[in-house]
Amino acid sequence: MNSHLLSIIVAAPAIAALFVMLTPQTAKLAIRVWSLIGATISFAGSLVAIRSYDTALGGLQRVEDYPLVPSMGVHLKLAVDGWGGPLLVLTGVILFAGVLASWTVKTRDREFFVLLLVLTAGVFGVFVSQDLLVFFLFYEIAVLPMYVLIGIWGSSHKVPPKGPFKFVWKLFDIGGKQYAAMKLTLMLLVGSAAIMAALFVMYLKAGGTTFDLGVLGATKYDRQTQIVVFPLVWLGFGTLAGVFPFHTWSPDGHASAPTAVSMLHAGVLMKLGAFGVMRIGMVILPEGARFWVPVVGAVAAINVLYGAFAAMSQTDLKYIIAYSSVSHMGIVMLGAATLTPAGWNGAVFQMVAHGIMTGLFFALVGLVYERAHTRAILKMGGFANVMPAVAAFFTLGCLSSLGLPGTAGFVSEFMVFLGAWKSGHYLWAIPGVLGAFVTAIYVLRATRTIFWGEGPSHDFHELSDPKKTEWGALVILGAGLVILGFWPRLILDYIEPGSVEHLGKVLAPVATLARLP
Amino acid sequence: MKELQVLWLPLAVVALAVVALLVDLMLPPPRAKQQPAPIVGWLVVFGLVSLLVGTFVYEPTGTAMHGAYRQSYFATYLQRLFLAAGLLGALGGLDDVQKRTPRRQGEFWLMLLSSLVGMTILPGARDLLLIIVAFELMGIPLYIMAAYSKTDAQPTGAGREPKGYAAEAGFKLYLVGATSSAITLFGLALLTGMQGTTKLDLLSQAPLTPLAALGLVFVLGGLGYKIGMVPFHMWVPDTYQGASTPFVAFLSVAPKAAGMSVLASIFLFGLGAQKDVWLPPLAIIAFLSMGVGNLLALPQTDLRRMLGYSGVAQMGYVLVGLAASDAYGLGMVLFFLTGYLFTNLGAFLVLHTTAEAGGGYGFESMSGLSRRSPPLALAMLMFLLSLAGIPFVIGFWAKLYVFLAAWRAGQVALVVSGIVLAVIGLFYYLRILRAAYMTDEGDLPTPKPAPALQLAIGLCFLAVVGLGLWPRGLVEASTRAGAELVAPVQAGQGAGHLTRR
Amino acid sequence: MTLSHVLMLASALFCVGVYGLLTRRQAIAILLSVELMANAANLVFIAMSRFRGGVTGQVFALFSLAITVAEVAVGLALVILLYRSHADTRVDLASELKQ
Amino acid sequence: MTPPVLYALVALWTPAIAALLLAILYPLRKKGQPAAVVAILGSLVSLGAAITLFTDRLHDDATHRLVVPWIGSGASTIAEVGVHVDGVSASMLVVVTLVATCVQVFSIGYMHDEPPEAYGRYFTYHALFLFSMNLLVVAPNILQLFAGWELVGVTSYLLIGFYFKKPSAARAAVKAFWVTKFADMGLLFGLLVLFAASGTFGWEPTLSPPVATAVTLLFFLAVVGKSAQFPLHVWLPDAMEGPTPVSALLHAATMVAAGVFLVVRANPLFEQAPITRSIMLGLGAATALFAALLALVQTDIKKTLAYSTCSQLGYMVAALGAGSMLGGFFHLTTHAFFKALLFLAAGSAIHAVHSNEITDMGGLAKRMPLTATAFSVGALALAGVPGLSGFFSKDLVLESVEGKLGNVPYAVLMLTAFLTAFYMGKVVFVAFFGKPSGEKAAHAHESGPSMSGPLVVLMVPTVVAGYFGATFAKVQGEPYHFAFGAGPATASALGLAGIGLAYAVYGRGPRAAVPAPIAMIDRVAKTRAVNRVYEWGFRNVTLVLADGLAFIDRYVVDGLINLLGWGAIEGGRKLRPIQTGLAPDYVLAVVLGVVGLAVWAVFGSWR
Amino acid sequence: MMKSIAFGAIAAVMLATGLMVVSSKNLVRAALWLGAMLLGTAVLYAIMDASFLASVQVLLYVGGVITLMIFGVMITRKHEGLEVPAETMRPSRAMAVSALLFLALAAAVDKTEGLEQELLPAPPTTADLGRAFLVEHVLAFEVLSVLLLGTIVGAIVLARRRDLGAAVGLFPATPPMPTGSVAPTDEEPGSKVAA
Repeated sequence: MNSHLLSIIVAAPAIAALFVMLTPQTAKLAIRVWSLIGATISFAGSLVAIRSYDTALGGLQRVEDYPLVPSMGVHLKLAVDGWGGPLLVLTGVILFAGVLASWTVKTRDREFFVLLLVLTAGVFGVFVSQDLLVFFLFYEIAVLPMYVLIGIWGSSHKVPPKGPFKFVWKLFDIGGKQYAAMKLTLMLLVGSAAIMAALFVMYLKAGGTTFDLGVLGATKYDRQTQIVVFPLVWLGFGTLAGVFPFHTWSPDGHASAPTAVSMLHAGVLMKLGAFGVMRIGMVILPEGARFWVPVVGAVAAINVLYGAFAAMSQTDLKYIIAYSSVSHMGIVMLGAATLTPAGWNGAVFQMVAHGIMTGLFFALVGLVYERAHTRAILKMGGFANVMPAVAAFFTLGCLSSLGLPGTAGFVSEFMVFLGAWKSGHYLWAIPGVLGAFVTAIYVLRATRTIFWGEGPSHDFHELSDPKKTEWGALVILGAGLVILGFWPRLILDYIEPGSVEHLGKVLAPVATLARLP
Repeated sequence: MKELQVLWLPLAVVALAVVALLVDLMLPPPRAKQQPAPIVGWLVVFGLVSLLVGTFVYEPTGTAMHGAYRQSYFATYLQRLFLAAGLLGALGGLDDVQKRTPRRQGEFWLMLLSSLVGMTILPGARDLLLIIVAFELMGIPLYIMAAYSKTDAQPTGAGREPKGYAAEAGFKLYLVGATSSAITLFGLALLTGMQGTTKLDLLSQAPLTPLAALGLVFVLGGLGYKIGMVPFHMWVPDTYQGASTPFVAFLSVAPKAAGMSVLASIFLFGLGAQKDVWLPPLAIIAFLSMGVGNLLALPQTDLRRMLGYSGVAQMGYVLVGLAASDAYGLGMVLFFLTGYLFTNLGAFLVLHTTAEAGGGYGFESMSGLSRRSPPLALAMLMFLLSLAGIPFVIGFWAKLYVFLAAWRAGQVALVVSGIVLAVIGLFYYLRILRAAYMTDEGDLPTPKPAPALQLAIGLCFLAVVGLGLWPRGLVEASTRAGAELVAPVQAGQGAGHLTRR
Repeated sequence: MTLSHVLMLASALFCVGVYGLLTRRQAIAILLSVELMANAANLVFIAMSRFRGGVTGQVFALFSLAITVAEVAVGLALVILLYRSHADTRVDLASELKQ
Repeated sequence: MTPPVLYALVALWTPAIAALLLAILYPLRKKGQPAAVVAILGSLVSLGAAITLFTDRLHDDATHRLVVPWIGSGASTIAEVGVHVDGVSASMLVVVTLVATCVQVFSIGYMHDEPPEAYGRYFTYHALFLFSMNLLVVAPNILQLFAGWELVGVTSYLLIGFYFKKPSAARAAVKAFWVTKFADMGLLFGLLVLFAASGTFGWEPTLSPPVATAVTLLFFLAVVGKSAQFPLHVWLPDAMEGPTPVSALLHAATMVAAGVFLVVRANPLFEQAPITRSIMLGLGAATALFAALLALVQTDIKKTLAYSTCSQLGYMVAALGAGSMLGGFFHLTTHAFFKALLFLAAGSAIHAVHSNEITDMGGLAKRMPLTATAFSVGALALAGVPGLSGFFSKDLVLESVEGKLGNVPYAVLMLTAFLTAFYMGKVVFVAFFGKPSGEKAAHAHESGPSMSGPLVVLMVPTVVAGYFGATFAKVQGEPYHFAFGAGPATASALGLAGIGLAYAVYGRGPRAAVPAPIAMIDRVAKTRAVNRVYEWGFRNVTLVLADGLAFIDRYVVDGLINLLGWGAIEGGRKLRPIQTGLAPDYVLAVVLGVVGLAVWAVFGSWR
Repeated sequence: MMKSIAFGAIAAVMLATGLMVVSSKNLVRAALWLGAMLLGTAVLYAIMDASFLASVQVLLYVGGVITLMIFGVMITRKHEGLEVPAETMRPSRAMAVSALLFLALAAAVDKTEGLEQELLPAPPTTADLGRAFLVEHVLAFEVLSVLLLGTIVGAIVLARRRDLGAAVGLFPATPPMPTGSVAPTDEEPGSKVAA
């Protein structure tokens, strides 16, 4: 009964990467076409997966089970559940848009596309794998291509040495692309080290026979273990999700990464972290989750406000968006911390919404950077006169990020705040809403500095609206934002059963789910 | 006759050694000018290949020599490992030996093969006397091979006449080795004396007196230097830097595996009952190895020294697996050793190739490797990933399983510290990667390895990636081998509770 | 003359060997000290065999003798090599490979 | 799907379709004129539907409602969207669509010298605005109302910032959005509390007194922001940077009235919170007076009208605070008409004179008779001269406010009525009568049909609307009778007195000496005290906090992480020298290791 | 009783000579002191009725190893005669370490019971020794032979000069290496060994 759709989705980018590797360096178009084919197959596959997901039935569908190391109980088990569908589509969209956005990569583009596709294969794998070790495996695959992608194709950025740890500047050139790549990889690997420890405990305490998420979810771990292990999972995956103290890799990482990579990373990879915390942390360790949730919520609230304020004082366009990703990921974690169906639906919806939003932002930043060759917004001004389309899409992105109803941003933020309020943690909703307001301030301030005002100063001479291939990314993502904003049930109907089913496990002993919210 | 069948492999290796020596003597002396073809080398390689195939074809089991030697799947598994290491080491070193002593190569192959004989006997040896003799048989040729590149001089600055580093490297290895063998002998004397027997299976009958415990601990210390455990590791970086790199590739892999098999047979098989004597020191040594290995690798600028320290750290992880001291743990140790074998051997051979291309042994030799020769860079990438434990190469499974086994056996603190220290390791592996892929200053020539070397690197690459993608076969083989040596603990009982055993 | 006395003697010899090992600057002097330690080990073997019965002790002693001799031979070869490249067999001269 | 619901849907979705077409079809938008046609067509159809809906309401007072789950489905529906047709929404819909259509027609003439792309963009924003306003008006629950509310805020930001080349326009747009967004937080919190307490977003549930007060107070915070009440009124005068038709539509008739509409819509909730009502009464009266005073000293015609809108909104809020839903709503309707008329007339005057300053105008009556009459009629209605619509609605407000809170608001509103009449008289006399003060004013000529048409159309309701009080009340289902008692008499007397005084002071052209009290108020207004408070707050609190947090993130939190890396490498570097290279040291290490093991074996804990 | 007195004397002699080996200034004299000590051990073996071992000790150690050592000293000296300076390094630290080791060993010895029994009546004869050699430990015996073969060949490979073969006429001499130039088979020309 193995339907091979999911393995096709996961394998498509990898196989495309293989083909790209075989095409000669000179055949530039062939490389791009192959990558595009890979992206389209997985994107189409994810659409089929979500369309054919029967929400009434719910639970895991399209299950595929191949024994990887049976003696240890490791099975390559793929299945799509309520949450998997929308996130697959998100990854498909972002990959598709990413490949389009990186059409103009000049140096060593073959390796670029190979790494990009491998990275995405890992992400696809995470969203559908139902085996803890395979989940961890795919999670780790996404780490290394990031290192090389940022290291080679990234861009450096000067950071003046200041502050209490000035001596560190002698050792690392803070802000450089290789420093950013190294920091990003090391911090994520420290996170995965924590996850590895948690993985051991979960595996062994469940009898040491299988890594199957279903079985692990069902086992009743004793309270003490859960309380000790949950923070490991939370901070392990949280590092990737930009949880407060361990988020510092994301501004440097995103600012130094090339366009497509930061689209993929901020758009999808950070969701991996949050997905991990919810799917592994909260579902398998419910008591631990319930014990730690106040802390998780509080840190998430800090994340929201901290990210927003930090973004306000940045003068580099990519840093603004990177910090805004940190702030929006805070909302995802806030939703997860509420342990209410509304909160969880909001969190997963925010993953998708923010994914599209950041994808759009970074695509635009890529366009602006390609034409203006600078990211310092203070030098820019009056770009709308020359690039009205970019200005329009940027404004659309800003409106969605500040949570304007009618865009995807509002729906998720609203549900998360609702969840926070329902779950009795009133204190979290206040920083959340304040965060949205502060986002409005820095986002519109940036729009005004970049796009409004008199004509662009004379030293920008090649500013122009996007050309043929660049339109694709903008239109898809922009339309996505508006469509999801007006009719969120398009993916909410899929997320809903997923959340109810997972939440059932978390709250089973505490409260029966009479009426949904 | 039955006994000889059991011992067919060591005898075959000795035969191969003697044949190699004789063929080398019979060869007409080559004319001065043209470069003589490494006939002897290829003979040895094909000999080893046929023996490796032989182990798969013919798998005798049983005891021989009055219980002194026991051929079991554990022994066969490790023998295959040693033959593979010997084969790859030979392939890697073929061209190097040829260049170094064009006219007389027989001796080098004799040394290699005699060391292999020692190794093939070790895993099956059940008698302490046989173990120490085989251990020495493995050790002494290594001293000689370490000092073998005595003639090539590294220019060490103005004026001073060329100084062979190999001599210094060999001597340091020898000195530590000689001291350790004296200590081991003293320890064995006390141990066998007090326990009254040299047979491993009878060793733990008599209760352990302090003197016997002292002897036991001396043996642990004495055997430690071969694995590069921390207090005994000081020779590793200098020898790796001084000796010729293909030999170091072999040195960094095979003897360590043999040392581990000796530790396993003595401590897990022989003195399993007296666990609380040797387990705490072993755990502390493991922790120190991981710590010092990773920390000291950070500031290194010579890649050979860096990989040396990384080897010390990797052996720390193996010791963590050994500290699990149960069948499952031993299985995972064997799995790790197999993975480590192909990874480290391959890494050193790539290092040798880039050095031969004139880049020296620092980071500059790696710079722009991905441009100069993509396949080599890809191979190095896979080896580094395997060392760092990043997915889809065998290293990822290896480290994960070893830690899992140790955690299952209750060594929680050790595993946690292992995980943390391993993260430091990532830094210098990624730094090599950065040199290969990201920086591209020097206009170094494209490295063109000799065919044999290319084949060796290729085989290592295939093994690391192949086993990484499909570790199932190797996991089952290594767990079966582990179970044969140490009485398998019921799976449930072992993992069920996390109390300290 | 009991086993403990012999063991004490052997331990003393062993420690003298260790002392020699750590202090001597000449390579060959170090070899001598190693020789001393090996001899102490042999003494223990013989004593154990004599006082606690069994012939394995003596067999072990013979084997250990052989092994130590082999080591010394290789040691001397290396010392000669060291001499040839460093013009003196002083151990602390040969320290280019460090840090 | 009863017919009223169908009409409502048509009224809602035609402007949306128009906006969508204009947004997507770039070539259509680029050409300019066709874009205007599409937009106006959209609003005309929507106006038609609104009117049929209103006439239908006259004899059918059942509420029609079509609702579809928006978040969650089936039992687990959290939020619904759809259409809710009842007296309030039907009448508001007519007002909105009528004024919007007039303004859009007026804009054809007013904006025709803009480049085609800008022209297209303008009308796209207009279509989007109408859709958002209708979304707000026909909202079945407060969540959809909030959605419309925010969308309207965004379109106002886009329209104010239409001339984005001008830095002042850009700043005004952003300021408007920030102030309203800040206030909207109140509405969002109110929604959360409402949902938590009652489980729905509708306005029907009865809540416990404290919760009701909390919800209504939070809603009122949003009203203060959107309808520019006292503390948060700062953005309305700056919003005049936008084109005048925009000011007419958004910042006079519809958008700013959304706040009042919210209170009317959510009346069942506000009834449960007397405390909020008294606050509204007080704040409404205060704003009315405060804005009227500021209007006195303005020389820019649009700024005067902006402050007068502020003041009239104060009236409406006061009426609602006094408990009379009809008073507030009726005044809103009539105000929408005559204030839109005033703005459009001012617009055509500005268009002719190319300057907002009334001092540059003067004596326009002769050259622009229609604009002058339109403006005068509007001014008279605003002043509450009996017979015109203003009189009736303002009287209703005064009547409802009478006797509340010790008659203080009543007196304040009376005074404001006088002031209103005075400053409107000033504008009329200075701008339209007397001698033309500049050569541009000298040969200004009447604007074309597209601009004067809407003026005429709007003049009709300004005059007539008053008499339809009864029908209006019936649609709302509230009792209404009009008696020309003492209250209305004094109010109209004050109005006429105001106009007389204005004639006395400004009758014969702008007098050199400005009367003492106005000069004093002028000095106070110049200090821009309230604005400066906000600017200080923004610059010293938010920006300082932002820079501080950014510094902490880059140099402290990030610094700590770098410290770890640095520590590891330093550790490695410190350990490095122990590898001395001397062979004896290596042997020493071996021996030390063995000694350690020996000590452990002999004295260790295993024994 | 007789044996204990003899043991005492021999022990004293051995300790004294051992210390002399370790501390004598002259290298050759140190080697000779080692010879004396080994002789003492041989006598001790004889006392303990391990006659074969005693003879082997004398033959192998004293005869072979000591002469080998002296050869080594001679070869690696520039013929300044027998006076060979052999200073000691950091004696105090080494003293402490070896004392600590001895302490541990001594403590272990006196902590273990069952060490006091007297000499066993029937010491193993050489015949038993031979039989054990070729029956029980025959595999170790064979392995030892391989070890010795390896050592011989290896030691020669290391110690020989390049043209030893030519001098003996085995094969024609390779052209002499130009002085000062780097050895012909130059593997790592460019490699600078960074400290």
